[in-house]
Amino acid sequence: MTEAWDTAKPWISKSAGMIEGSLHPRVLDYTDSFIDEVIPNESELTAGVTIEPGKSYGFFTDTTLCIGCKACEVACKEWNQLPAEEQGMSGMSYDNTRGLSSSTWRHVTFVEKVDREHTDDMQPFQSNWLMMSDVCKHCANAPCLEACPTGALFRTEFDTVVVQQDICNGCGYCVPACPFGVVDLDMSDGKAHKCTLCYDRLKGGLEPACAKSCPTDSIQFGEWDDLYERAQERVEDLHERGATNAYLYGTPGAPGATGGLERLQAFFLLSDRPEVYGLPAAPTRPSRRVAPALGTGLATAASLALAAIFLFSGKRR
Amino acid sequence: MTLVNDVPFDRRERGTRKAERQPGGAKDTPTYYGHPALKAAPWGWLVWSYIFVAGTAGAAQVIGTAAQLSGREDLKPVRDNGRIIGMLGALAGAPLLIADLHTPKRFYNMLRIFRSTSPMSIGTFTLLSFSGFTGLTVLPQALRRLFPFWRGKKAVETVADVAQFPAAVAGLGMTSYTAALLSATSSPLWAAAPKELGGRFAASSVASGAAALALVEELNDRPANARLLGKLALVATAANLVFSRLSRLKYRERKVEAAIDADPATATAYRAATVIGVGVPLFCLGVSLLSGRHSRRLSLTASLATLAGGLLMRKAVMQAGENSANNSAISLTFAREDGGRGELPPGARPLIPAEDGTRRRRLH
Amino acid sequence: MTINRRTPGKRIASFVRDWSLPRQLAGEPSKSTAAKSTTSEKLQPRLKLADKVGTSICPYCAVGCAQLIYARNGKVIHVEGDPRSPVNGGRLCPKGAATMGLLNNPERLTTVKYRRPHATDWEEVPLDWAMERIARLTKQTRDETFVEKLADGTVVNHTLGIGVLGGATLDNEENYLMKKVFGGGLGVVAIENQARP
Amino acid sequence: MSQWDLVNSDVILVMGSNMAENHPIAFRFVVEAKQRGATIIHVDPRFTRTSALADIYAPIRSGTDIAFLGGIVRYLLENDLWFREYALPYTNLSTIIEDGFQAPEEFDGLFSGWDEEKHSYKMDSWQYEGMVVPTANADHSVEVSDPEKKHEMTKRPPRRDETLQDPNCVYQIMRRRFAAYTPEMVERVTGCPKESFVKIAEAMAKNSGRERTGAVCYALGWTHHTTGSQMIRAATIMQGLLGNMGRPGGGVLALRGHCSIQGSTDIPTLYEMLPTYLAQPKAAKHPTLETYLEEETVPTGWWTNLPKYMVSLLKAWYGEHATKENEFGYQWLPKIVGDHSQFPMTFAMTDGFMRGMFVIGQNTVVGGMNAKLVQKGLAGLDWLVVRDSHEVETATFWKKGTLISEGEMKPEDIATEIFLMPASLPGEKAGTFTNTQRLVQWHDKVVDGPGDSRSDLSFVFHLARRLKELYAESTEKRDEPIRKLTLDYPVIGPLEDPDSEAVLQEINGYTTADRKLVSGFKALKDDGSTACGGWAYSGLFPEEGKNLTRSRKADGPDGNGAHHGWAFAWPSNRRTLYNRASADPEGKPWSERKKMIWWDEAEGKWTGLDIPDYVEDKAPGYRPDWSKEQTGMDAISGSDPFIMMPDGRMALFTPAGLKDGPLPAHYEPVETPAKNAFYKAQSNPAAKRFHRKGNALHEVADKQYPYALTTYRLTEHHTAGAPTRGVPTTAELQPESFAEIPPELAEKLGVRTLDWVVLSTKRGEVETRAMVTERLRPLTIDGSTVYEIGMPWHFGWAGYATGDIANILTSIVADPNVSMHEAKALTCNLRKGRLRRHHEGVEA
Repeated sequence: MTEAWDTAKPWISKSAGMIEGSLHPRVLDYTDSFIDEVIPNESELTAGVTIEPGKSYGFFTDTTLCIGCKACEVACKEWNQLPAEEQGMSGMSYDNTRGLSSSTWRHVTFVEKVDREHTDDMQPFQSNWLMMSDVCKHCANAPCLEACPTGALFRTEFDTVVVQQDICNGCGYCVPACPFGVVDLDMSDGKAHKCTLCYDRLKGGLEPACAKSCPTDSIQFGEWDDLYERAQERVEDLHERGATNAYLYGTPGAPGATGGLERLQAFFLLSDRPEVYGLPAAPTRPSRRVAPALGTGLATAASLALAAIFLFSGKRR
Repeated sequence: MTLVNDVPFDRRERGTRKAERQPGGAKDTPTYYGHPALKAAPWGWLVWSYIFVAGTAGAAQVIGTAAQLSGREDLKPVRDNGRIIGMLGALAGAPLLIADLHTPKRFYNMLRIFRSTSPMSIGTFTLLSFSGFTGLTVLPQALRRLFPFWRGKKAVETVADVAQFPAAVAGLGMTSYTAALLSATSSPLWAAAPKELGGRFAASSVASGAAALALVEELNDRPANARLLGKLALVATAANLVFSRLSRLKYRERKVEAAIDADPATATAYRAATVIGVGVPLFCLGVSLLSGRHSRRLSLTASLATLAGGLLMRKAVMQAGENSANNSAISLTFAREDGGRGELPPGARPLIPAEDGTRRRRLH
Repeated sequence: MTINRRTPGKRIASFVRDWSLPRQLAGEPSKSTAAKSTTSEKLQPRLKLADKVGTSICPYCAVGCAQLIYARNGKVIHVEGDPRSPVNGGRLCPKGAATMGLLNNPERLTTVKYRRPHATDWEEVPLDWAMERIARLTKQTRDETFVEKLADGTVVNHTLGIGVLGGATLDNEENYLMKKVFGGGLGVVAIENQARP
Repeated sequence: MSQWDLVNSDVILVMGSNMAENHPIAFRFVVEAKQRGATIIHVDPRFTRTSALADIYAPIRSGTDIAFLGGIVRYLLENDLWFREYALPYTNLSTIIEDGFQAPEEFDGLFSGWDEEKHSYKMDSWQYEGMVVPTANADHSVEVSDPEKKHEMTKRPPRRDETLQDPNCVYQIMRRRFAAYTPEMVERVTGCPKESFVKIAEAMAKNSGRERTGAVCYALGWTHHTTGSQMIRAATIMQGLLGNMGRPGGGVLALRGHCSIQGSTDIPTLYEMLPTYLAQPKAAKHPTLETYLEEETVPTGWWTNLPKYMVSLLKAWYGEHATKENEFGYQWLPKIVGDHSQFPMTFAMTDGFMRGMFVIGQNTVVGGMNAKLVQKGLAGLDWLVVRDSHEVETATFWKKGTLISEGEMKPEDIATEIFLMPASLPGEKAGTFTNTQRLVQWHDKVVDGPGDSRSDLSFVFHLARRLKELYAESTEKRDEPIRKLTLDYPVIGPLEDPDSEAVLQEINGYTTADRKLVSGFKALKDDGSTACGGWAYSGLFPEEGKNLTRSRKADGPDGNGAHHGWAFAWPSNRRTLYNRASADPEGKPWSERKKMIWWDEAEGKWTGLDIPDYVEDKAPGYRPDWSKEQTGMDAISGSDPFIMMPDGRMALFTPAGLKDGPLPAHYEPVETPAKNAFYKAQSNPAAKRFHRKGNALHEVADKQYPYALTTYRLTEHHTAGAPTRGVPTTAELQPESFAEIPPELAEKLGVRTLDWVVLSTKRGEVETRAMVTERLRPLTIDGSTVYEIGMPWHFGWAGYATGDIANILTSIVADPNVSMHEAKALTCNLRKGRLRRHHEGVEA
């Protein structure tokens, strides 16, 4: 029995029986087929988490559990009613949605690295065909938020980063600011869009749609500290089992949380170089480059201004 | 876009082309089938022309202030023209920016908040104050033209002269905040050399400002002033050259040069900007300086070349920046632990020698 | 949730209401609360609008995931996994997660389409007319092809002229009635479904 | 076994299935088992998303699963790794078989009793010594010269040799049968490296015994073969030897494809069965009810109750018109005269016998074998009624079909009168589905369907009502069935939807006198006093208003984990079948870790974590008193868990019930790139072949069609794909049809990913995109290289994600037992380029 797994479902008790109850005790409060309204705090049943404003929430995406089924992509689009794009087959293994965009807020990457001679002693969990569900990182020092001149991008009471559709005027500055190429401008409605970590669902006590739908709980939602602790235990457990290449991406001090970003609210457990998944290994926080650029610029302009004053100070010819 | 289950369904042509890894970056950095790892800024000609106009207007106002400080009567027209060019720049700037918004109806939201981390937020308030104070400085000329018989001239004059200084300070900002705006993004080429980009935009702006004023002076047959402004333009252009060379070195070090060289259009624009914007003026001003004689033709060509080069440089830098974002080989190398310089810090995950993730590998 | 405010008056009012500068000056952080708009404040998931929530089973594979269907004024507004089911515990695969897209798909058939023999296109016909026509065709074909006894006298009471395909995605009640009506009632033997494609 | 019971498995063999892709939510239990230390094995021709999560992946050539599983059985027997304490008492390992029995290894690939012209086996030499073992299987009768000897089983137990020395005992027969299946031979035939095979056999053996159990998950990868039934048999033999049946975390889980395909097999819209596994009367064998009951009833084991179930069914269908005098209306049931499965139906259509057809909730043009022939058949019909939620290919074959696009036919030539009727989906109609673990789950009606769409229950009900009106005045004897049929279901609401709960109550059964619902099939009688539409489902509606299929009371953390409160699993809400085997012969659990049910001495009854699948109060020590005749359950001893079998034991060697042999034997697929390495017989001699125009088969190792082809499904689309190809969010995930090609073959043909390629067989040609992938590897078979190509079969011309229909390539050939086709293993040719038909210029 691995520790890492229990904390994922804290209510698991060691009952007798074939499967230690994978269901929350509150399931016994709703036994009618027609229920009268949304189950209050449904997130307790689906993720073992009670959502309260003021706490810091995020995703832990354990790619070693990912079976590349894309339920997260579909659940996100169905909840947020995002359009599908008819782009035809991509030739990028089973990934035909190609990347995050204004209408694709969850995207599963597929990388085939099949080691034909060693498929009968593969390392535990995912191997040979790397699948990862990519999403907005909801960075602690979010570059998109820092760049946004209208305040449309803001940090919510759940410590997540959201584009407020009633404020955004489509200036597009967040798009180049994002070090992960996540946020995108939708040319048809003129606004920036990205994953909101289901801000409206969190307000209703509901677990984000992708985390709830994920069949193997590769996407886990919860309070950041719990997720981080669970993730560290998971990495140790994987190393013990022989998956020595497993590491965290986006936690303090790890790849992905470098250059002043501090930490990513949505962090990952990867088993290969970040670039293989299309992720930067050491992204930086763009707002650190404001001072050097502006400073040098002003200094140059000022010194040239002095030169002008000097040139103009001579007597009239 | 057709609507399917009242969800817009983007029927883009079903182009099934295979993503290819683009040239550039470090050979041993894998990419995800060559698919872009960043998103390029959705900006076009409206933005790079705004950057040029803002820079020139800001510089013109600064040079005008320098002229006012010198107290020389012969430089009064330089001050007045500086103010006019500044005003024209300010008047052109706002519409250019608003037109670039994708939801222009909400342009006023730019004034909703101030964020010190956002050069665009800083820029908005810089442009606002610059336009305001420049407006005050041109007030006397405007009143003189509109109400010739108006008597209270003296008071307005002093207001204009007082407003001159904050206008100049804002003018300094106008020359450089746009560089900060580009550097404070993740597009590798813009982020590779923030200081150099700042210096380059500032120098180029002052050169353009001086060139514009010199042009006006030359056309109004005041060669002396034109010559003096030419000297200033020369100094500024020299600074521009220095900063361009420095940024080129930084681009090579961070392996982002392919963003310029790989795409023929960008490469030619970039080279042309240097030749026209820096080469021609240096030559013309240099010759006229050494020969001691002032040649009207040389001065005009220098001014026009500086202006054209300045505009072209902004276009080339913007385009190169977007290329660097769309090229995952560049962007993922740039964002490596070693910044693409080639030495990984100890303990960093080993780079797996593989093209785009299709080759077999045995993880140790 | 795009808000379109047409009148300038409304625009100014909401701008002033959500203006962050004064809140910034009053000390609120510009990254979070100062930037928050009233719309964001009042945001709620659309499931709260549901006036009817029923339990259903995913129409796709045989794992049998339970789904909660939220409806409002007789229209499905969302379909999600049912957290109470021991099979899926609120989870759904990509097909199941797209059940709302399936139910609300404008490509859904809504009228009976009829193709005359040798025609090159569909016609739309009323349901009642179609049902009557199908009943008569069934009776006619049955009467013409019904066999009570084989040549050697063995009683068969069946017809080989009608075939029925279908039902691995149909309810047990539907399959039961089809076997009972077509088999037990009309004597059809060629009744098959995808259990044996 | 329940899907969630997989969590208790110590090893899970996923074979003949791509579980992570086609049953993702069930796969979560496999992943959870892995968290707890289980070994996950995946054996498949392709490295798929299931293999990515497995511990051991082994490639095999499609169609050679029996060679692989036979190899494991031999490995267990030769190295004595099987669970003796379990297999000896609970299986027929020690039973003595008739002396004249011969197996393929001695008989050129045939079992004894082969009759060439009749193309079938006489089964006399397969029986237990001195008696005939009747079969409980609906569509099978024992082809023996003296069927009466089945009553021998009520006189004495079969002769057994517990020491397993007797050459005619099942143990020795099996050792001889699988002697040739050495690891080297497995590698030669399947292409799977010897070391991988041994590693898998070791993993299965290691996780067996008192303390550990293993499960097998399979799907169409095993059923879609001409030797499909025998593949599954081979797996059950392995599980029997390992002692996994009926235990927590053990057993064989069939992963079925459609939401209620288990339901449509139990309450079958199938030709050879009446609801819940009663045989459809046969013209030749069952002229009267009396002969039917005599022929079909098995003297020993649970099936002795068959008469109660048959009479109750007739009472349910014909109500008061079914009386003792008219054999309860037995003659109104149509009798079958042979194989009326879908393939003969396709031929009946092309030959013009079939005049009208209903296609309800099935897209046979994409899903049916030999799609071009199916379309030709549909074109030959007088009238066709298609009911679906979308405009599926089956409804538009005449406008956009293959025959039209290939120019063979024009819409004007097709005379079929076609009705395309909108059908409601779950959420728009109330009713039950039966899922892959026999769980009958209710789904509510929340909204009305759009426009004129109705449920299929409403369609059939209203059609029946109209037909009753049309036949009301008829006095013909032939019209009595439709007039006498009971159809008294109340209707609800303006749309007059028939009340599906009323239909469910009829399935549950009631006493005819006062129409009171019965509590279970134990209450059914054969004197006409009870009526029951489906005996195995009885008990799901025990009282008025108590619809157990609608109960949503799962177990919380402190429950016993079987979730008896969630819906109803037939029979009698039991979650694991034959769970008597989870206790040792004395009735004690095999171990604390693997306990499920046990004998409670004090209470004098079986108890435990699941509802016991046994006679409640029959003590483990009970032994039949063979001094007198023992029928039904009396003949089953206290330590015989398999109560549905005549001798109460698991049939490793099955004397009847299968038409192609009592033990599995490896036969090549009908279309194979390789010769049969074991014996002269190439493919399954008893397989059904249909030599018809348009259904030509390839030669063995046909040079023109050198590549092995397998068809399969993807996560993102569902079977014939119409619904998921029409929904944008799933269509964009897999937008075009493709064929997966190993890089070595692609290099030879100069094909790169995304190029257009054409696959061809004697039935037809399809063009599709190439996906060159290392997940497929060339296999060395018998020294020569065989390339395996894969193609998903979801695609058609409707919806957003379109492509050619893969089933244009497949042939109509069928497994002898259940007429299942062979879409998983055939041969084809592959070339670069496109087909001329759709496109003016042909792209190189």
